[in-house]
Amino acid sequence: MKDAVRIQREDFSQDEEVGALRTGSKRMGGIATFTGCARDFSEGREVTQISFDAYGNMALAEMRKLRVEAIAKFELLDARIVHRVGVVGAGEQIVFIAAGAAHRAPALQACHWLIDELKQRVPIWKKEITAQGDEWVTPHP
Amino acid sequence: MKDAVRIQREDFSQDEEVGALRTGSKRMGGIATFTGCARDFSEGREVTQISFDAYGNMALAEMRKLRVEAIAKFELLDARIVHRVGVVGAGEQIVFIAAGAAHRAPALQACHWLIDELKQRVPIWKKEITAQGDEWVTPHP
Amino acid sequence: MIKVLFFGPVAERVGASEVQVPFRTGILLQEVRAQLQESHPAAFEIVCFTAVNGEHALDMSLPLADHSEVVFMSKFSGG
Amino acid sequence: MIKVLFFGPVAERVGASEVQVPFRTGILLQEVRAQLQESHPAAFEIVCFTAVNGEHALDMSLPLADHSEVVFMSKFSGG
Repeated sequence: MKDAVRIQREDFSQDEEVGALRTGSKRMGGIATFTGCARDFSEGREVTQISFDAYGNMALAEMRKLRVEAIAKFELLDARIVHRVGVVGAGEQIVFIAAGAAHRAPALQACHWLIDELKQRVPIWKKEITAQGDEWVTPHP
Repeated sequence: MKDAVRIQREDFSQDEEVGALRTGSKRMGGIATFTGCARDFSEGREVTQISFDAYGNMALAEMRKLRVEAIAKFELLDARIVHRVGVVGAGEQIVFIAAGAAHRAPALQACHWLIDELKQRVPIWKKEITAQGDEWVTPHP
Repeated sequence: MIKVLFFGPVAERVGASEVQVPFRTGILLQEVRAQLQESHPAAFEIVCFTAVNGEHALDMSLPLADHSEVVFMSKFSGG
Repeated sequence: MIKVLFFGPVAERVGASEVQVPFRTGILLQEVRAQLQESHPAAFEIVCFTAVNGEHALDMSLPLADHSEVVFMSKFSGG
């Protein structure tokens, strides 16, 4: 089975990730997921691709910490985090978060917390590639 | 492509549902999903299966209304709702909700709202099948 | 005829998923309910919602048309 | 030697993803930073975070060991 926390160039499958999440426990009543996708439009410009750069070791370590923190904070039965790097086309998947708990509220809350924290804490940078040129994205706090 | 709102006996695929959701728009930056599963344990008893009864026509109509309401309320680009009926084994999937929006917060909020409202408003009933006998579930408000 | 449907725990307590109530001009929803409640008191203990032709009915003084579909439902537990 | 890494927009402004800074006993993180900032002021305008050996470093007076890995990073924009 693939690691619960990964940084990879290739796309991922929700079925595979949710399947892996569910193998951990039959007491999982609720599974929440979040998938971030590359939008084809950003601040008035048409985006054809997004390119990602990551401080790989630290990014993976931070994602692993996030998973452990979320499991403790929301009493999850399991959680998974996958982030792609390299070049991703418009409309393609970028990031995947899954949280499984006995009940729905903690699963949904954990999923929201994880994607918010990931954006704050994981050293990954995106560059939008447009017909008018490339631009590194400046996050809006 | 399958309907965005369905009641069915057979299992569903997250990949297929999220794929169908994403065909609608490349401006979808965030997709949140919720999957409800049959837990093998409930109020101290081991549950082997869950059996569902539904007022099919009204349940489908209510689920369609929920989808339309959620799309308007959270400015979603699309949403899907699938609920299984018949007999579902412990650990199997029961219900699936997906919400896609330009940004992550409305997608996640809509997903939470949809599953909460579905439980309140859709005429479906579950019976837990245990070694000690069967019991219709009484919802805790 | 008025078709009355039961589902889940209500159907179990009634011992049937469908009964027919004879139609007469001006028959009210509350009369159908009262008649069935008398013969199936345990079932109606858990009835919380009523639907007429697939729509929630809150007003029990609603007059019913012939061939109406009436459903007496307990609290939902789907999802 | 101290290995200094740059990623994303900082790497673009520096024009490199890695530079080496000679190690001397007692060298502080802030000295490495000051030296690089002088040669790459535009890059350091957007630096918000510093990591030493894969951990966030908040104290710029941290003395560095030989072969340390230092990273000056702009705000993250993953996800």
